[in-house]
Amino acid sequence: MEISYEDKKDCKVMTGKMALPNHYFAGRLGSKFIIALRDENKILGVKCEKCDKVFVPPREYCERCMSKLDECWVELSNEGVITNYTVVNYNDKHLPRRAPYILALIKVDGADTPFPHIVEGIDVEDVEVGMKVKAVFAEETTNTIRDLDHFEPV
Amino acid sequence: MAKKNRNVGIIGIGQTEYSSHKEHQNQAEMVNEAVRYALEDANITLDDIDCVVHGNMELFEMVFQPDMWHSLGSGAYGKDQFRITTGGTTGASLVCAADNLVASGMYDVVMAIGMEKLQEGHTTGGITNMADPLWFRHLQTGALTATTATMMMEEFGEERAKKAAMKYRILMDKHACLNPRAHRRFGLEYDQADDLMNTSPQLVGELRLIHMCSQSDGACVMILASEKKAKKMCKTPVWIRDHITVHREETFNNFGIEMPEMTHHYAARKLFERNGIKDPVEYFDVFEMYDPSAWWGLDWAREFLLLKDDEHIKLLEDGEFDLDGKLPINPSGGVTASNPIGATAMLRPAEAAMQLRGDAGPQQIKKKVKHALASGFGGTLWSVLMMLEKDLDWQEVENG
Amino acid sequence: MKRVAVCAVAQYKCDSNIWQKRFQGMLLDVLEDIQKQTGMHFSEEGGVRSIVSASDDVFDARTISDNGMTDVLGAHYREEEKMAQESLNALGYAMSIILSGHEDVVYVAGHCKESQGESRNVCTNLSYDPFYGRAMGLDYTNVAALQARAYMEKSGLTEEQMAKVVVRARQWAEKNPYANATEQVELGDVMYSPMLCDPIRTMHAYPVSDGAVVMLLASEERAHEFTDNPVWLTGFGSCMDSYFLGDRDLASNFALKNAAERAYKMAGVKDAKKEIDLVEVMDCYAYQQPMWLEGLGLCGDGEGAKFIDEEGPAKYNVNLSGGMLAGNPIMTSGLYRMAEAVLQLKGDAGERQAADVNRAIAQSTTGGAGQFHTVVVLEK
Amino acid sequence: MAEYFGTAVEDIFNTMEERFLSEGTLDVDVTIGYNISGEGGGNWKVTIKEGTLKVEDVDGEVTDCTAILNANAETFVGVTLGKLDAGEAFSSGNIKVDGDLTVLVAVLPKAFKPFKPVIKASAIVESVEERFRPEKAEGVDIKIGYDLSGDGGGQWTVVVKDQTCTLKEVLDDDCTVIMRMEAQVFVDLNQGKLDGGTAFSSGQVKVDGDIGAAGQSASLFEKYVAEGAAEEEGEELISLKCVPSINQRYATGPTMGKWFDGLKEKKFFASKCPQCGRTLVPPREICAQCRVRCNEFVEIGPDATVTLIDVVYYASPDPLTGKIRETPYTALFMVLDGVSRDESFAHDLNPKDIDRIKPGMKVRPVWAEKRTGSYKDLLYFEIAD
Repeated sequence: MEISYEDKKDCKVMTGKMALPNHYFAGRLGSKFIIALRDENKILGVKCEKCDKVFVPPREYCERCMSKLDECWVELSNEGVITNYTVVNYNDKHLPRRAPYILALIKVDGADTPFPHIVEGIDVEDVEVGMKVKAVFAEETTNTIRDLDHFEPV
Repeated sequence: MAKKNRNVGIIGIGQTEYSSHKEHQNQAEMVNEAVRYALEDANITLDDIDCVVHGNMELFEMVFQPDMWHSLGSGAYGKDQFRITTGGTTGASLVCAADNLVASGMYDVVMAIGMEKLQEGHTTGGITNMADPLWFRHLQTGALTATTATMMMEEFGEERAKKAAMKYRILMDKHACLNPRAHRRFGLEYDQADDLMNTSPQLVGELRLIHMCSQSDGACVMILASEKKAKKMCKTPVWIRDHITVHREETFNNFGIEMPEMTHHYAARKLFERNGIKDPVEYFDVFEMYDPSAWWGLDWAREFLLLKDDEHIKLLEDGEFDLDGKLPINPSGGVTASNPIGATAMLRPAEAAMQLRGDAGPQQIKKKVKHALASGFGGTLWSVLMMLEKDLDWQEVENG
Repeated sequence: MKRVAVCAVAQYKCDSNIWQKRFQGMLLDVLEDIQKQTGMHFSEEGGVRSIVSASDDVFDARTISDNGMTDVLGAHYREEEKMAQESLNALGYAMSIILSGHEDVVYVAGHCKESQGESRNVCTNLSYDPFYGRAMGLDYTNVAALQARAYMEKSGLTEEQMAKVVVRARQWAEKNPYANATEQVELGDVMYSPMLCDPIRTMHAYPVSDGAVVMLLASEERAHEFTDNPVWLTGFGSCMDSYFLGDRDLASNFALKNAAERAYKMAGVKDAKKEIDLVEVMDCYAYQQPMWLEGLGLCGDGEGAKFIDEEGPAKYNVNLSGGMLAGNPIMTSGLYRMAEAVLQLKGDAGERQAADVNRAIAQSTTGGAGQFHTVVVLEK
Repeated sequence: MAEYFGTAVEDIFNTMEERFLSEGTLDVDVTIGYNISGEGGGNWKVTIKEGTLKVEDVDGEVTDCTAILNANAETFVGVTLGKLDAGEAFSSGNIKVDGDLTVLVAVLPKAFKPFKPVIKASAIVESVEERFRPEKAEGVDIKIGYDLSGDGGGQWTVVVKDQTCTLKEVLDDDCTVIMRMEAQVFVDLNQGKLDGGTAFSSGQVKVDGDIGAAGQSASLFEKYVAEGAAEEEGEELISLKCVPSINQRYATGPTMGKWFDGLKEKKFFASKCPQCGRTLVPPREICAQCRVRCNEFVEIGPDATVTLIDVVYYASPDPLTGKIRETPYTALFMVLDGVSRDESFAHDLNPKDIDRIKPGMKVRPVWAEKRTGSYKDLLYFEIAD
């Protein structure tokens, strides 16, 4: 920690940080989803028969009806449509790209729920809701949803 | 306080197994497991729940507002929700909160969820982070300190104190070995005491690894309902009679020459006074205590039970804290066995309630259990103390 | 149901960089203010024995953030619980402590210093799961932008209408001694301010803020000991929506509608449009003001944009404090909303005082794009 | 005992009971004979009946069974482990079956979990040189002793020096650290079946010497993977390691600001409660007990009397840096000269005094050469003699 003095009597600001190690687990279900992205370039969802909905990312239980979904896998298309988007114009260390980039909600064919992902391959000005996109998979794995690197226009 | 707007009963309890690792589940899935068990236990569905109270420590898993993500498993979708955290006491605070929320009449059925997945963070680092960053954070090592061990050795002699702490530890392990959900079950025998006293690795001074609580993953869920609903929904509701929460100042500046009254003692004194309990060892049939280490567990038994001098050590030596003793302590195996921190203080009333219901499993106390005491510990020696009853038959005390 | 009294409120003046104060110091100032106003004390007989604090471990960079507050809160040998959520929820919990008969007098204290951490977006990114959300860089800003687009699509909300919301917020903020952003702006300043996260512009977003609020609550029987002008807390409700953005209809106001409905039911409000006189909403971004007003039932579904042009915010005395757009810390916004509503009902709002205010509501939200909402009803 | 592919014939029969899947055989009633020839061979009779299992080691050739399998030991082990092709073994006549062949095909897969080779402690220790990671051993100079008792045990010394690793089949006297345990405990630890902390705290593992070195040694070697084990594990569970770090601007406020100004001048300032008169150190805005603001400062110390001593052996991360602390270090609780009552103050002890320090001793502060007004200005306390 170092000190920066400012002009109020006796008051100072100590610059420092808060850092602690973490080790997160995707769980059995999340692992299957990520491994499918990584090794087979496939997007998997789970279907709740009771709610008649295909969810992605997958979840073990339906939060609304508590049906068990972990064996109700559905293979989804690698193509889909942009249902919503924003152009991120600020930079920060948690962001996966330098600004400006497109963060969109993408509903892949076969799914009922869109999920957030990056769209590349077009000018940020040209993105539109309804645009058809396809998945481009990452060459190097991060063991997260970023094993699907981004979507680009079909 | 004793003067409640309406009575509140515990109608459902759900717990995951506690273990050092749950790689197969993410946080929300782990929460969901305990939620499902609790709903099953209460024989109700999510539709019956009005409100969810969630708690764990953000910086253990380093998740900001984790209830948002955990809502995938917590059943909070579409419901009222609160999130309360108070360090180690979190689990107990959640039960107190659920009790208040039901007693107030604002909600009829409230589900309290305590969870921690300590494997996903660094427990001691996370606890160290409670200290003031300007001073003491550089020095503190989580909850590890041998000050109590040192003071007990001074008071009772090194040998008796060390033996007593180890006897307490082995007793806890014996209880844990009965509890199918407990995390650490070593199968320790009393004849190992001398060996363990000298060979278990030292963490801090005479606080050895064997004395210290575990770091566990797990979730605990309790469902509380108003008297009317509890009686309708549940055959054996357990009643929350009263609870008290006592915090103390931030710094550990009490390791001088004279010790001030401990929060545990203060909490017990106030709670028993306003409920007319003269002799807690006589009155209670089980005490589930938040005992972060064998040293603290034994020392705190004296504080919570308002005992004097070496009465607590004698009770231990005489086997009175055993399952068939006068006041069994921690049939669950306690915190040295299982410690998912945000849930740990809820495991106490959860086990106590199961003991009162008589369905605690292999660790069930054989004699009749009618009155139970449960404690939580957190922060800089904060204390929560709770009284649970099998029957709704206690007498209100004047000026309660 | 019995009534709970709000006896007094005290606020710290918000600023984007209160570097000279620790959060303990900010809180101590407002606590002394409330003690002066009410004569509140901590003796075991008749004093405060129960405290509900509201703060967040990530923003405070401190495990058990309330532990750092115990001394200034007066919590030594007292009961204290921390609402680790947006601060308005602390009100709901404090209300239950009193209604349950557990305690008669409770005070609620909230603090947050957004300026302490390097970036609030880094903090809110941590609210997402590591594999799907965090990895995508989701934070409360870019997720709100997705909701903004969905809501603009649904209601037809325009750039000009959003600018109007911001201009009006600054006008009221100037009259509020506790507000942060008081610089006056014109429509053009807002409409041509740089794009932050399309469609959210920099001036649509609330400024980084530090602050602290304290309020004293008491049972109906004991309120008179602290004030002869109490305000009554008569309704509380909250609701959780889905976590995954794709599971939600981002423009639907699902959580807020439920929270409002529950709060109204508890308070016996049958027709919010007719019975509410004053509203404080937590509008972190300009689009949220019309959207939340819609969720509170003050205009029809999808009519929030039109409501701005019809001077709805003026009619319902919306955010006379300047609102969140004038700058409050994210975890403490609800208490600032509540504080303004209380001052207005008490008739103590100074230059901002609205006429004939009998029933007010305060609203707050937590989670990305309003995943969770809380609503409180207050009466004179 | 003869081993093939690291496994003895006996191992396969001895593990049948634990591999038995009772629920798969509820409608089964068979007896299978095994005549295994060659070194390490023998004769066994396995009876599976309505969910129960009986394995008998018999003298002489087995006869009179539903099916009898005849093979030499190497073929039998190889096929069981999947190292040799079963079809080929049958067709080449290396395995012969008398009686009902379908019993073997239909019953065995549902009656038993697949056999996994028994891992021996010696195999783990002996692979240590292959598993060594020189890049992690820069500047490391340690000798790790293993004293493994019981079946498959032995004594070894692993010497790590100059980024090389050598294994000796003796236990040296001058080991940095010696770990003593049952051979099976060692295997379980290496297989991840037993949690290290659990094994230490329950006394299953005893450590002589430098515990820190024992912890450090883990990072010097790749994890032991039994031959063929990786494929058999099957399930991959995804995880993500990270160190979230957020830069902070911690305000001191005027009270702690005053404290740090004092440190720069080698002085301790306490705030004094106007009501109870106690001195608070480090100073605080308010006396928590009296709930009044403390605006007065008094100078106290700099010497102190020790009240309690915590020697910390457990290494944990410092959240202010994210780095693991060096141990042991000593936290002293002490009463500074001139405090009003007995409010203790805590700080580090000079490591050189760790063996001598006792409660009641006088200590004095040791200051940093260059003081900037932070906790680093005060290095530690040391015994004042």
